[in-house]
This record gives sequence, structure tokens and C-alpha cells, in this order.
Amino acid sequence: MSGRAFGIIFSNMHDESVHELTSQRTMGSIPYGGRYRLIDFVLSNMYNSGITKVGVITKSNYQSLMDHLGSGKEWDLSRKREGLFILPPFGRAQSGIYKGRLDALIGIRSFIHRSTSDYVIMADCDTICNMNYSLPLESHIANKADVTVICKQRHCDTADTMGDVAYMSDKGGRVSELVMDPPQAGDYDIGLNMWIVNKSFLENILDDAQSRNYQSFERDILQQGCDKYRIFKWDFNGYAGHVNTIQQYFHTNMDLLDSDIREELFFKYGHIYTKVRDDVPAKYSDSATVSNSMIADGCTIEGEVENSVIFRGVSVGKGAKVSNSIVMQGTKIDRNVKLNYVIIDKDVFIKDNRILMGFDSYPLYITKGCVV
Amino acid sequence: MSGRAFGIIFSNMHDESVHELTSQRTMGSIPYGGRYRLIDFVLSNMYNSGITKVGVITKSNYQSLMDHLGSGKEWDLSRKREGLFILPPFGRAQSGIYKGRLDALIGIRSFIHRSTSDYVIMADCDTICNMNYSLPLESHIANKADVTVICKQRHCDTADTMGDVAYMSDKGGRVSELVMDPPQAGDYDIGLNMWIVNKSFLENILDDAQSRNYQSFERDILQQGCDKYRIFKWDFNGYAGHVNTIQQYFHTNMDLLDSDIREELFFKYGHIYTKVRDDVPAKYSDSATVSNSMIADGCTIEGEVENSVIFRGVSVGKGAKVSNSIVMQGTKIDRNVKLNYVIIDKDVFIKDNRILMGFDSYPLYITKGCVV
Amino acid sequence: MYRKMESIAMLLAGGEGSRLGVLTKSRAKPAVPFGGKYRIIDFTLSNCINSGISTVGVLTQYQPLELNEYIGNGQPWDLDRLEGGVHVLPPYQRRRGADWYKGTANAIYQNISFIDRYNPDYVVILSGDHIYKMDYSKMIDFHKQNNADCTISVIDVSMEEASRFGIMNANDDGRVYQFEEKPKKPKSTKASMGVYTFTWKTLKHYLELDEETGNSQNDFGKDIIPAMLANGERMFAYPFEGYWKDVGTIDSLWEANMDLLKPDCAINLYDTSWKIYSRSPVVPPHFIGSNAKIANSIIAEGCTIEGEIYNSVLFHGVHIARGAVVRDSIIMPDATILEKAKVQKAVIAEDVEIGAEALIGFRADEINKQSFGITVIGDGVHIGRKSIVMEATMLDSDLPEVKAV
Amino acid sequence: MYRKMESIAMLLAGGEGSRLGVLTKSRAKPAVPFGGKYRIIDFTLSNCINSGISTVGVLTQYQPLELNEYIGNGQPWDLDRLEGGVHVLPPYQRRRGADWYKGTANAIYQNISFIDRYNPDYVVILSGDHIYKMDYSKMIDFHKQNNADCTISVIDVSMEEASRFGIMNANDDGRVYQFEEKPKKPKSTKASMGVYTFTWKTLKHYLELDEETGNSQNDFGKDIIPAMLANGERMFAYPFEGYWKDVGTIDSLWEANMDLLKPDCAINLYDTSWKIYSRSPVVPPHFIGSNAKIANSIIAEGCTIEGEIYNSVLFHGVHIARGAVVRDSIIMPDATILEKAKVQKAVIAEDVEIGAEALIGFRADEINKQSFGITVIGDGVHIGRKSIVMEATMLDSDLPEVKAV
Repeated sequence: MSGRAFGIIFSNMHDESVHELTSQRTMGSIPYGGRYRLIDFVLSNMYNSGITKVGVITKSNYQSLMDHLGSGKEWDLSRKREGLFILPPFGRAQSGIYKGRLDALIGIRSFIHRSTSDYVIMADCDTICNMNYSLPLESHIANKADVTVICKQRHCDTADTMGDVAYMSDKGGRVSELVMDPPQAGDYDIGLNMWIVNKSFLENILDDAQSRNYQSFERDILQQGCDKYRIFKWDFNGYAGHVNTIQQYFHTNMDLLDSDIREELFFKYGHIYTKVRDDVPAKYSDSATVSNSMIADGCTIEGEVENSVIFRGVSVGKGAKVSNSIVMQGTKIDRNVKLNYVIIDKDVFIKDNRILMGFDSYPLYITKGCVV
Repeated sequence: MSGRAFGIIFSNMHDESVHELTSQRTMGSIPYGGRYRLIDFVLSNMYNSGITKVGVITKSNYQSLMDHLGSGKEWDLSRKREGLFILPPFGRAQSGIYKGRLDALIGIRSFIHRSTSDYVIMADCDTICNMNYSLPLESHIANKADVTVICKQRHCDTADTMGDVAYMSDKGGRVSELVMDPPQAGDYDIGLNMWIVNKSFLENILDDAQSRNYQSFERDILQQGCDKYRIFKWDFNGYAGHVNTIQQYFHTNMDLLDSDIREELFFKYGHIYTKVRDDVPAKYSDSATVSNSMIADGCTIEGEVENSVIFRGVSVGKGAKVSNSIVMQGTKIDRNVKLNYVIIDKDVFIKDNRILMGFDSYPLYITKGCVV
Repeated sequence: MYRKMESIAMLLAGGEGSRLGVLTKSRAKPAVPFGGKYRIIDFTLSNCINSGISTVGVLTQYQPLELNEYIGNGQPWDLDRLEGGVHVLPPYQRRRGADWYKGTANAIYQNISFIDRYNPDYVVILSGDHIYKMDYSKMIDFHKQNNADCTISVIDVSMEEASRFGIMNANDDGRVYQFEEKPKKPKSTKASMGVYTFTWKTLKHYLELDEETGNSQNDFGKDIIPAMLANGERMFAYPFEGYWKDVGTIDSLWEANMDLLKPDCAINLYDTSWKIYSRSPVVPPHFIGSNAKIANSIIAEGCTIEGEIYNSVLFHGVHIARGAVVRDSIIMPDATILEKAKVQKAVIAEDVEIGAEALIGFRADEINKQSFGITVIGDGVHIGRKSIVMEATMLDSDLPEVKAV
Repeated sequence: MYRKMESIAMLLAGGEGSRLGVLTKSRAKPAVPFGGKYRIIDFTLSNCINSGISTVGVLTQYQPLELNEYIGNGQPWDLDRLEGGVHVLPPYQRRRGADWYKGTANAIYQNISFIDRYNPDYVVILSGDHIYKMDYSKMIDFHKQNNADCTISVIDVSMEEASRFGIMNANDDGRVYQFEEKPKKPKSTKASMGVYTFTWKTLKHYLELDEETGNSQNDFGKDIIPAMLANGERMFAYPFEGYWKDVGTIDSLWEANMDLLKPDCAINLYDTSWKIYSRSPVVPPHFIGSNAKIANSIIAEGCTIEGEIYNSVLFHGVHIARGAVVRDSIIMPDATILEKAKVQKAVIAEDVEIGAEALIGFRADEINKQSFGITVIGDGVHIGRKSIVMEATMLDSDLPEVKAV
């Protein structure tokens, strides 16, 4: 698919839905799965699909994202021709802070215009999956579509649909209607915030959007344009974790303790690449007890860990017990600490004998860098 | 000097003084000398002085600068440890658009704090020279200075001092007074907008500046602090081109036709590195006539060129005559065009038979991308 | 851990290149400078990346130091890839012993395990001493369409030239039925360019077979291709059109450089969709002095030209002093031609210094310059003031200054 | 075009490493995996960059493919530099002929032109098969202060061990007056670590001299050092303190891995100011299943552990099935231990599969496990279900399943 499509990643979309995790970072740089950031999945999927030009749109809080991406060499996107482009605000005289998706795209019009590919793959960072974009692209081309929406069928409760967009379609997959936050429970084709768009179509709607001051790609273009444009859906059948609330973030991490999901997510259409940190391998002492957990490099485990995801460089002291928790990079858990249903951000220090407990439906979140 | 000092480059300072050239770019990315950007000189000087960590502060219009710098590998600054850091606005939650130099430095406090070196070399991009920073650093250390100002003695006319800062000092080189835009003609030690500062001193004055809302490093810190702080000057004796007006920009380019200046500027303490473009070598036809000119790769010369600097990928048609001019990358000059004292920005097309004339003291400027 | 690659390229760069004389004394042939800023190998490496082949093995054994250094991590050609990229493959020792590469086929044979890592369907075999721009992906498509075992790229040559080449005799559908190495009476004018696409499974089989054949020279042209033909494998001739030149001799190297100066040059280096990449020197643009004269020439960056240049190709960092005249010549990097020296129809290698008023490429009669032989001055040679080097000389040591008697 | 470097390092990585048996069958010794995520050479390369030496030549000739690929462009060690960086230097052909490296000194001799490019004052000679963290810049400072021609890094060993090493006898000021190779009655306990700093001018002179000496073995320890001593050059012993281990045998390789498991491990890999860099695999963190038991072990990323691991070092991508027990062992990348298999005091190489209920490292008496010999299973070997491999075996071929009678 090399050359046929290029990628645009929105690193800041939906920041507000997990505001706890994004107070110091973008959605794209939220840590996940012991050693990754969310953007690793969409970037690796693009690389594994043969895409060699990717623009990453940033809005604010993106220093950690820039540090993570570097020159893009971990995703083989450090290239003379094409490669990785970070597209920050104020990069050009015309561009200020973006208000919405269309605004951001208008800000990078010359980047879009210069690309020689016919198709654009646009994606947010809130979906975690292993996907080969060649498959929806084939479908897009066969359908002669203007836009192809990548969807996954999911049951929606009325309580838990915030931000979800359901795509109604005919038998041929042509989208006839968009329903925001579906009001009735049921099975819906929910968009994964990934679209394949014809480049020339995109350039046209950006012209239009600029003159009419449209902001929302979904509301103003797709929802209004179901009749006018050829919008198709493509069903993704694999695993798709979604990070829309801190509860979902918790469960999507816990999903990794299922070996089928791990196997699919990390290997199906190619590897998931991330920044190399040169940690030592994890070390377990005589007193360690570990079960059903994912543990990254650089950890020192002397206590008990169960049903948890432990990021790089975490230490768990003697007598400590970590259950049903997510512990991010560089956190130190002292002796005899007890944790249950807790999400601990980076570089936290939990002192001797502390006990922290959340619930399955309401995991406790501990802010980056604090001392408890 | 590896490890002893790190660098901070201000890419946007003085943009307004050559507003013609900076409408689409930063001061740092102004093209110069046939194949360079202004920032190449300060970056190469840092690399040649053994500095392995450099932060580039950007404010606006910096997409072209980011494209130019890439991962920093052309300056050997693409590294796992240290290397090149681009520091844009809104990179962190705290940082907005910078108002002045101190503001910008406050925005990158954590970058400064994390550096393990004792000294900082701060530099703007408006001075073109080949300098080994080890020499002023030795002097800085020997003087036990808080700040060392790199100066060059120059004669100032009253008419032409806009933006110049003269540093008055005692015999030992300790600065006693700063004079902005010297009001009387004479020989002055004019600052080259490069300073060596103790890291701990810098962190202290940033604390101070933040609480007192200081904006200007020169006015609020140096000018006010001559007694309080140990401020020394260091005299640079080499060639120093200065880009403060479009006239100066023109003459600094023309200086390159002097072989002594070329020899010093491109080779004295090390090479000047820039982005590689993979152009073919310049090709001269049977009808070419060229004298006293600098000509870059990718040019096709069929006409006449004299006393000019011609950038990469320029074509000069048959019968055309280019005199005393600067022609930037990708510009096409058609047959029988006559140019004298003209600065042509990138990707301009000058059609058949056009005649454009400026004066030595007032070169004509032609905007990027236009058709004449 | 290795990603499967549909096609990979193996570049034969091991030959001594003895016909290039002093130019290849201390460097492999593919590292010889060409066209003002390139090395010969740049063309093949750039063809690879432009054709979408990002895994390239470069087989070296003769004086590889300069070539290794030049290729480095492959970054100038965008061949510094996460998986694949360019790899230099010298011969090495195994527990059962050590062998230098015996022939082109043996060089590939010794690297079967390298190729197998990428599990390719097709392997493209290339030479490192040709100047041409070719889209190998089109040849691979042709190979696939024909369901071929081997596809040989051929170029039409004149009937007179044909007997200097390996000639492919093919049916109308392109299927090769006969291969003749330098035939006295060629049956066709389809000359092999030394560019092959093989189905890897088939090639591997023939390489292993060839190793077991006692008297084989382990060569593609002499052994592998004939053996495959004899066994009736599906072999096709892929017609290439465009500029192609083997620069294995001083004459052909000089000619290929001069070809670049022609207004209707058959090889377009300005095409940005098919750039020829190279490792760039770190030098400023070149400077042309007030008394210089330049016509029909190519000049690279970092040169200082005060003299006269006609019909010549100058590499980076060359200095031509006032009054010096260079005509019909190739001046390689960092050479210096001093005041009033005259250089004609010569190849001046790197770091050479030609003394003031010296005469390079001199012939007493000075008529019919077309027939002059090419003079070659080897790397680093110093020619003293007023020395004379006769035409068609190949010089590898310094000449002293000629003092007035 | 080359920037002068004060010091450069030359790393000798050419030896066959035959004492590591099947582990070095198809790879050079420095490429042998170590400590869960490293290769042996990572320690020396990381020492170089951490000591500020950014120009490193790696001399290879035996099975260099895997090592070359591993080193690649040097990026994992920050050795992908604009000037300098890491260079793999195999032997090569010149016009006057081709030679394999005859000895350690000859390997350096053949690369004099490589070294001369950087015009260094000092050359540090290193081995690729030692596990240690050392700041070479301190040794170079010591060398400069002594105005030495050669400085040899030495480590204190016990008197019993001393006769297995090259011993430096030195005055109180550190000046060496005698060198004894494996002396029966050692006069001191200062053992040479095979780490030398030479003043390049002096070394070059002795290398050239050594080449002219007919019966020389072209070896640093046997020829160069004695010749310099005999001529009264200024040679000093630089005392190194800290962990240092030659991992040239199966026993020492196993011990050095086990050293990492000690709570008071003498080599601190967690020190972020002196990181040991390596090329990282692309795998997720490891997963520990519900029935796993782990004690006193090191486990790398990408492993799946359902069984029991005691006192062992596991590399990336290892699978330990339910009920399997691994004890006192080293399991190299991508090996699989199936259900209820038992592995004790063994080195399991890459891609090995140990069948269900197989027994590796078995001894009938099962007493005094300390005295067990180490069992080694070579790369890619498959051990069938219920097979038994006796202790102290070195196995290089598959074992079939044991079927019930």
C-alpha cells in the first residue's frame, strides 16, 4: 500500500474525556500496557500497513509526545523522503490554536496538498487495536467511496455512550445516518474514530468548511452529507479497546491479561513499536509472588503482584501487595503497601504500610509525581 | 567541552527586523550563502565546540525550521542521550506564546533544570560567524563570571545602530554599563547576541524574573545588574556578519565573494553543516558567462552571472544577466531577464525580458513564490 | 524477528576492477567517483530505493574500506531501515573453514542464510558498476506475469557491439532459448545487462547444485544461467530501454561522464521523482572568480575556479588556479590545478596536485584531438611545475618539477 | 574530511570462541546473549560511549553475520555518529593479495589506514568477551599523566588464579618491568585484563616491526608487549577495581549470569549514569500466569511464564508452560519449555524447544547439585517429549520423543 495512502493522526482529540491522564500530556502519549503510549498502536498499524508518510497534529501539552516520537525512527519513519511530521500549532503564519478537527486540517492544508497519495487515513489515538489498513482501503476503493468509516459493532447501554457515534447503513454498507450518543440500548456500528478519505474530497470539504466556518467533521460533514457523499462503513472484527473514560482505560489495560487479546494486539498484522528505554530486565527476589500480571523491564519485584499491569522501572517492596492495579513507569511501592483497584501515574512514591483501595467500577487514580 | 555546557538557541528573536524575509519563516530559517539557513552557523559552531545538547526555542512560523532541522542528524545531534530538542510554544500545560526572552526561558525551565552541565550558551540566529565557544567559556570560567557577553568591536554611525547594544567595560573586561542603540558615533563593543551563563545563575534570575514580571534579559537583568552580577565581555576577533536589516542581509551575503571571509566562515574551527538536498551539481552551458559569484548545486546556468550569490536549483536562461543579486532556491530566471541589486526569495519565476533594478543601499526584494 | 520481504536485491561489488587501473588501486570499483558528485554505486542503490526495494546486500571483498565507509548506515539512500536496509557482506570464516568469494554465484551462495532471513519470493542480482536508471519493480512485475524462474534484463545494442556482450536469444514472447557469451556471429542484439530477477527458491537450488559441480567457475553468466537453460527453466528476457553504460574501463568511464554534458543527455539527473542519491560533502557552494571562463561543464560544490574550464566534469573541492585550462577532463574531489597548467582529455584522481605550467595529456602533433588517448593521474599524485605527461599515460607516482637549465 | 579524535577504540571480536562450543557454532563470541537482554559486546560498546569514546573499530572475521546485523549502524549505543561511530572491519583483499587476520596484532596492523584517518593520539585495544563496567577515560588520563607508551589495565586476582592469567610485574609507581604469560610461580597477582591504551605513534611502529619479524604470532600478549618491554618503553599497569569477568567458557558464562542474581551483585546494571545499552526486541512486557512461581530470577520482556522459575535468567520471548520447572539455568531468546519439562543447571540456546516431561541436566544420583556439570542445548535444537539429557552434555542435534513401550 506504500504510496497509495498517507496518515494523519490527531494526538489531542478526546483529551477531555480522560482529563485525569491528560493534564500533563496528550491523548496520544497516555501510557498503556506496561511500555507503550496510545499513539504507538495507530503509528505501528500505519507502518505495518506500508504507510510511509504520517503527520501528527498536536494542539497543546505535546512536549512529552515529541520526546516520545523523536525522529520517528522506532516506527521506521525517520526518512529523507516522507516519514514522520509533527504538526504543531503556530507552525505557520496562518495557523493558530485549533478549535476542532476541521480547523486542524485547515491548518495543515499545505501538508495535505503536497502529498502525492490519493488516500488519507485519519485516526485518533483513543482506539487500541492491531489493524491492517490495507483491508479497509481495498473496500474503500471497491466502493468508490468518498469516506470510509471504520466501525465495530458493539452493544450500547444508554448510560455509557458518551461520545460514541453510531453509523446506520444499508446492506451494501453505505452510511445513511449518523446517531450521536445513541439514545436507545442496542447493537450499533460504532465508529472507531478512523476514516479513509479521498485526498481530493478532503481538500474540497476543507475549502467548504473554511468558508462556512464548519468545526466538526462528524456533525457538519458526515452527518449532513450522508445523501450528498458516498460514505461507507467498514467493519473491524478484531479486538478494539477504547479509552473514553478512566474506567475504560482501566479495563482496556486489564484486557491484556487475556492471552488471546495479547496475541492479537501485539502480533496479528505486525509488531507494535515504541520508544526504546534501555532498561534492565525485571528482577524477582526470593520473596516475590506474582500471578496473572504483565510486568515490564526495569522492575524489581520483592512483594506480591496479582491481576495487574506494571510499567517499566517500578519497584514493589517486600510484603507489599498490588492487586487489580495499573502502576506506571518509575513508581516506587514501599514495604507492606496494599493496593487494590488503583491507577498510579508515573514517578509516584507510595510509602511504607499505605493502603489504597478503589473499586472495579471506580478505580482510584493517583497523580503523576506525587508522594503518598 | 563535551558535557561542560549546553546550548539554547532563540530561533525567532529579531524576526521583525527583517520582516520581508520572516513573513513565512523564523530568523533561524532565513536562507543564506547559497545553501544554508542562518541557524546552521550557530548550530554548527556548537557542534564543532563539542556541545551535544541543544534546545531550539521557537515561537511562530517554525514549520520550515522543523523541516530543516529534522532529527538534527546533519549536526550530529540525533542522539539517544542529549541531542537536539525543539521547544515550541504550548508544549507544556504551563507554556503559552512567549513575549520576550525571559518569558521563553521560563517556558523551558524544566529543560534547563534537567541538564547536567554547569554552563549554558545562549545565542540568537542573527550573527553569522565561525566561532569556537570553548574560548569564551575558558574566559568565563577564569573570570568566575555570572554572565559572559560575546562582543565584537565595531564602529557605529548614529544612523545605523538600531537594536545594537554596546557594552562598556573596565580593563579587566568586567562590564560596567550597557548602552542601547549608542547615541554617539564611535567604536563600541557591540554584543553579538550570544551569552555564556552559569546554569545556576540563570535559574535564579528566572525565579526572580517570573515573580517581578521582567521581560528583557538585556534591559531588566544585564543593564540593571552590572553592579550586582559579575558580567564580563569576551572579544571575538573573527568575521561576524549581522542580519539586522535587509540591507545588512544583502551585504552579508556579498561578503562571501571575498575568499578570506569564505575560508574563515566555512572552515576555521570546523565545517558548517546544513540539510542535505541531493541536488545534481551545477551545469554550465556553452553560452554561460560567470564571474565573481557563488553558485550552488542544482543550478543550470545559460546566461550571465556576476557578483551574485545563487542558491540551489536556480536556472538562469540564455541572454539573461544577473548582477549584484541574491537568488534563492528554486527560482527560475527566463531568457533575457536583467537583474541588478535584487534579492529574490524562493521559487520565484521571472519571465522573459523582465528588468528589475535596485540600488546598493536599497536592494529590491521579491517575495517567495511569486511570478514576475 | 525478520519481516518477510517480497523482493530483495544483492549487489555484486567484489571485483577488483583492474581495467580501471590506478583508479581502483585502493578502492573497489563501485566506489569510483562519477558525474561530479556521485560514486558509481549511487545509481544502483538509488534505483533500489526508488523501485521500492529496501533490503540490499552489498557483496564486497576487494578494498572495501572506502566503499564500506561510503555506504555507512545507508542513510543517504534512505536505506537505514528498521528491517532490511543496506548490509555490506564481506566473506567470513565459519567453523569448517574460510573462503574468499570464488565467483559471482559463489558470493551469493555464501550468503544464502542472509537472504533466507527475509524469506523473499524474488531476488534481484545487480552489478555495482553500471550507470543507468531502472525501475526494478517493473522487471519484477514482468517476471511474475511470466511465472518465470529467471528474468534477464537486456538492452538493444548494435550488431557490431553485440559480440562484446552476453547475448540472449529469445522467442517473440520473450522466452530465452539460448544464451551466447560474446558470440562471434550474434543471432540477436539483445545484450544482457547483468541484471537478473530470480525466483529465490529456484536460484537457491541452482546455487547449491553449482557448488557441488567440481569444475564450475561459480559464475552467473558462465554457470548458473547455462545450467538453468539446459534444464528448461522458464527464463525470459526483459527489454530495458534507456541509458545504460558499463563503466568498467577508463574509456567507458570517461565517455559516460562526457555523456552528462550533452544538451540532450540520455540520462536525466534532474528528474525529482527518480533522484540519484549520494553522500554529500560538507562544503559551501562553489565560487567562480572574476577571470574564470566556463563552458559546457558540470561543477560541484566547494570548488574554487579562477581558470578556464571547457567540456569537463569537476567534483567537489577542486581548485583551478588563474590561467589554468582544463579541457575534456574529469577532475575528482579535492584535486588542485595550479597556475597556467593545462589539462586535456584526462582523468585526475582525488587529491592530485598539478603544478604550475605543467602539461597533462600532451601529444606532439596536437592535431585530431578526438583520437587522443585518455591520460590518468592516480590518487594523491603530485606533478611538479612545468612537468609534461604524455597523452594516454597512466601515472601512479609523483613527477618532479622541471627546472630551467 | 576526517575530524581528529584524541582517542579511538579497537575491539577485537574475531576469535572463534571454540570453548563456548555450540553457542558459537554460527555466531561470533561477542554476539552470545548475556544477562537476559544483552549480548556480550554490549558491555564493551557501552563502556566506550560512556567513556566518551565515539569512534570504535570492531575487528571481525569468524561468523560475523549475526554480530554485524546486531551492531548495525550503532544507534542503540549512540554510536551512529556523523564522524567516527562504530565500524565493523572484516579482512579484505588488496591488489597485492588477501590475508585473513593472523593474530590480534595483525588485525590492528591490517587496519592502520582506518586508524590513521582519525589521527588519534591514543588507541585503546579491547576484547569483545568481557563483562565489566570501566571508564576508559580514567585509564587514558593515567596513561597521559605517566607519559606512557602503553598502559595495561590489571585486576587483582587470587594467587591460585594468577597462573591462569598474563601477570604484570610492576614497580610501586606502576611501571611494568616484567610480563609473564600464565606463570607457574606468579610474582604478583596483577592480571592483565586484555585492555590496553597505546600511544598510537609507538604502537604503529611496533606493529610494523612485528610484521617484519618472521616467526611472530602477531599477538599483543605474546609479541607486541614483550617487544616493547625489551626495548624499555614506558609501560604502566593501571589498577582496575570492580567486577570483571572473562566469559570465554561455558562455566564462566554461566557463573557471570548467576552473579547477576546475587542480591549484592558486584555489577550494578541499574545505574542510570552508566547504562548498558543493547538492541531491544519489539515485544510486549512479559506475562506471568496464575499458576507460575518465580524466585530469584531475571526475566526479560516478551516471555510467557506459566511454570516455575528458580534462580534463572530468561531472555526475551521465552515460553515456560504450566508445570515446567527451570532451575539454575539460562534460557536464551525464543526458547520454549513445554509442560512438566524439567531443566536444571543448563544453558538453553535460542529457539530451542524442550518437549513435555523432558528432563534436561539429569544425574542419576541427584545429590550434591553444586557439583553438577552444565548442560548446553544448541540453537534451534528440539528435544522430544520425555527425552532425557544427562548433566554436562553439550547437544547440537534433535532428540526424538521417547514413546512408551
